[in-house]
Amino acid sequence: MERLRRDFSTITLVMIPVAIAINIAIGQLIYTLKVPLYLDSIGTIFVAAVAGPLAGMLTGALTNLVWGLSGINSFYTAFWITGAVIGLVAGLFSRFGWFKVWWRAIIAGVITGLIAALISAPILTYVNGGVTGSGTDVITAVFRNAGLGILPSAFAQGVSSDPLDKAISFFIVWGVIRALPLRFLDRFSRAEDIR
Amino acid sequence: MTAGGQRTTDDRGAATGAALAPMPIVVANVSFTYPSGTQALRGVSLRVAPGEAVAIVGENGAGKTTLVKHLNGLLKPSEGSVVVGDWDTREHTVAKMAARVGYVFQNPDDQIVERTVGDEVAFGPRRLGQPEAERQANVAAALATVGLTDAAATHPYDLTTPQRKLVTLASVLAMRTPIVIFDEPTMGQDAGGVALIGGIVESLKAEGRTVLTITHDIDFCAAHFGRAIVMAAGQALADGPAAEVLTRADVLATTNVEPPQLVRLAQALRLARAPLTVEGFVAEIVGRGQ
Amino acid sequence: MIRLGDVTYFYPRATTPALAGVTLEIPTGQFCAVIGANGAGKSTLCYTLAGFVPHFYRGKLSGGVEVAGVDVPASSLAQLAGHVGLVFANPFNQITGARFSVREEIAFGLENMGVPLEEMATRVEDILGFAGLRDLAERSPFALSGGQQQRLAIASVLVMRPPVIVLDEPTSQLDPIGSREVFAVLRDLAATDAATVVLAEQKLEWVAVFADRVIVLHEGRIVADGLPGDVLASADLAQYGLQPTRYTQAARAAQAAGFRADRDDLPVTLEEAVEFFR
Amino acid sequence: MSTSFSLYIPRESGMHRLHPLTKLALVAFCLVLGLFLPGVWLTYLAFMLLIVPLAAWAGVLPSFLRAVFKTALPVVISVFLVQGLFWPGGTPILHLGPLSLKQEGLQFAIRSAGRFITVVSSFLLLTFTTRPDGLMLALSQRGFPNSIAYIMLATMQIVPRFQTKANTILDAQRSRGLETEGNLLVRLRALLPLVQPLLLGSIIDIEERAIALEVRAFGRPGPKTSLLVLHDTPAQRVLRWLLLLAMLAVIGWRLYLAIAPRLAA
Repeated sequence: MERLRRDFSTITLVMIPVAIAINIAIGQLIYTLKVPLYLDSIGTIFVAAVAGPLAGMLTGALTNLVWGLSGINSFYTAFWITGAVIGLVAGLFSRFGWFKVWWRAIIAGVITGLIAALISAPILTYVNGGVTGSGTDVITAVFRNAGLGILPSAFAQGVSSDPLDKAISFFIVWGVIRALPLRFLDRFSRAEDIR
Repeated sequence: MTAGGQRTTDDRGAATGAALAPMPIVVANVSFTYPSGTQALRGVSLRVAPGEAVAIVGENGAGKTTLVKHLNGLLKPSEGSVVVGDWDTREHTVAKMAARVGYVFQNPDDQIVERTVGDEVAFGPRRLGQPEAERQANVAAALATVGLTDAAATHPYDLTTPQRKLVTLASVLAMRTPIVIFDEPTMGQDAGGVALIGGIVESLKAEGRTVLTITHDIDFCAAHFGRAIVMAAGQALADGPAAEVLTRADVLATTNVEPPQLVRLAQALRLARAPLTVEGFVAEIVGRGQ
Repeated sequence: MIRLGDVTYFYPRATTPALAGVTLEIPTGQFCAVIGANGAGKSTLCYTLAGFVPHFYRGKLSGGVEVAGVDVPASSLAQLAGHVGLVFANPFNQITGARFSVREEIAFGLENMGVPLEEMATRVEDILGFAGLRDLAERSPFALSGGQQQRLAIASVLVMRPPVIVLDEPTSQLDPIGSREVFAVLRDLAATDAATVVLAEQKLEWVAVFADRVIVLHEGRIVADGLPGDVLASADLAQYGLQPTRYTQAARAAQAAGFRADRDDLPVTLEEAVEFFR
Repeated sequence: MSTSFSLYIPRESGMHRLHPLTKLALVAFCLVLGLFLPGVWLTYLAFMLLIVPLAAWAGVLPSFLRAVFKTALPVVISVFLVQGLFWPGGTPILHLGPLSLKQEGLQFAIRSAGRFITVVSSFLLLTFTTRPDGLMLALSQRGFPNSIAYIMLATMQIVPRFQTKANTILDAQRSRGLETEGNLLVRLRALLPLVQPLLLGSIIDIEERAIALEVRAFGRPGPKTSLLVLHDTPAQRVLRWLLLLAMLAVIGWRLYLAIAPRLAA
């Protein structure tokens, strides 16, 4: 429990809104660059890696809730569970040193992406009718046409984008952690796990 | 960091030939409206000759940054045109313009990427494709100019904010561009830092480069810049020799820009002439036989 | 009353001390300015008085730090809140974001201390007037200019009525207009003598206006300590990486040219310069 | 009033004056209706007979409907196209060249669209009518952790700053020769030099914002008071409990419908 209390110092608390704001800012930067990715959980993964699974989970969940409740895209609100799971899984990978080597970070990203697709599929099916309203729905149509059910097609659509998106996100966070000054890492309870 | 900044003479040869070709800037009747609808520039026309040192002053929101962002193509004019040398900024990406126009941003934390000061200073040169040997010479010279040679292996975020500002300044100097733009270079610097940056401006002028700066530090402007442009409401209200423009209380008053300290003193003492330098002021006082 | 006894401090991983053997006493109600080059230790001194050195920045601190009767290194940051107020350079980072209007942002500190509603409302009202923020009271803190945000940060700390207020270069990120707004509040603060104020500042022209005393820091040591008129006009400022105002420079240069060489009180501000040269 | 990252519109309507928890209960009820009402058409009824009138009562109907339309349209179109035209098997109603609109697909699309619109409009109803800080205060007064309330509110207000920061970083790096226009590889290579400063640069912000919070006694234990005062009425308390019961009833009804056939079989 003591480690849990240390995880939630003021600096971790303050870091979460900054991480969420960065999630949203990067999401829009990617949009302006017209790169076919989301990359909207880099802040979540960064918090999970530096401040632990619980802080990561909270960041992921609240990213979707704030982005959704702000009304800019309330589509995201229902997916707060996915955000929480991404933060939790990233935090666990970090705890077992998967951010220390670049290719392990990428593998962790792929696995997290698969889990995210697995969690999102039922929500997408139940709330959105199995579609996202974006380009990836073409993939859903292909699988539907091939006879797959609504849920499997939603999952297939997720698997076609999430693992790659999360692999790149994990790789970027690995790069950023390597670039952090030691004095900043000292400030965090999980520093020894990641460098 | 000693005042005045040391300038190593041996790097003069290292400057790439093309970089130093004379390159005027022609701003022809430029107007600009942001997507949000606010018009930031209203028909601005000016020409900056190669080697000129120009300071742009004015209140926040007067259009200073908007104007300067047109010079390296970050913003394209809604009307009118901006030509740097023989390049119209509309026909080149910002990254291409960066070979001609260096731009030192106000906040260093909005661009630092690398893990050591040396790599950060090499960021621009590497993007411009400078050959290895030349890049290392330029980086070394730039670090020497800002007095951070022994910090080359340090992490930028282990330095103080004012020092990080010198790192981003060095990263633009190392690009050896014929034109260099500074955005509030002296903000947050101490007296030594201001003197160092002043020395850098002087050395750029000595190399025949064009130097432009946005600044609120009117004394810094008076000390190092021959020409001053006063912006207000998207227009160039005044544009002329600093010694003249910075002493026109009427112009400065309308734009909430405080005149330099010595000008304020000269006006309070009702001196005939408002000198910009200490020596000029003393000559004026002693001359009057007070 | 502030009392520092032979304070030395090393940041984590640092080999040279940020503060080296600093001994200092600041009587209650005094407005003490701290000047020095970047890296001389001004910020470290401010953070030491407010307890963020060592509680937040860790590192090795030795020597005694007592502020208004409280042993700072022995107290927690939560205990020091409301006892030592701190304002620093970046206005945006001092707005918590937890409140949606200037009035409520100011009250945030009192809310955390559980101050009853009626008392909180009147104290906030007084501070709004003092800081000149009354007509901005209902506006969002993020819709303000740099100068207004910095005055909000000062008001948010003043309302907690700390016996000591520490300001670490509050105008270094502001334009001249914003700086003037903040200095107006500082001048009023100096006049009230309600709190002991420690101000780290680079703009010497302003320091001369409201400081009772000026301390010069150089490489973590106090190298000068005296009245503003003497310290700010002294010839050895340059060796500490400081530059006197152009009024002082002009007066010294004029004396070198034989103009009123007998006077020893060189001017620091515009008013003093006008009087010197008349 | 607030330039924060939210669509809240201040109004002097009865709905706005409701206690935040009442509004939360109302919105939760609409959400439950959207998620659990059986059949194809009931969610549309819930939207028309409950959500739209509430938005009208709050005086935000025009911009509310625009927001619902903007958010829901892409998904609704896509669900009709994808599920309607690519439904494996089923009874075709309409032939469009190689594809055919299936009756089952159409029915699923209508049901999904109704559910999605109701869910999205429930969230938007909360956003348009409820001041975020009032909602967080109401929750904090009932034991909701203060730290989470801080995170929600602080995030909403600092997002615009980081959006501007991201654009400034884009300008600064392009001005140092970073090419961001060109083929996908060029743009992908531009990612790290654009994302890294955003995270690296936030270090100082995080440290300073933590210091500012400590200075304001945020870490101090003990009871906290509030300048903002919320007005609650016994009638609203009763209404909240009724809404809770209604939600359970709807969920119970749906479970019953789902389980009953199996029990009977």
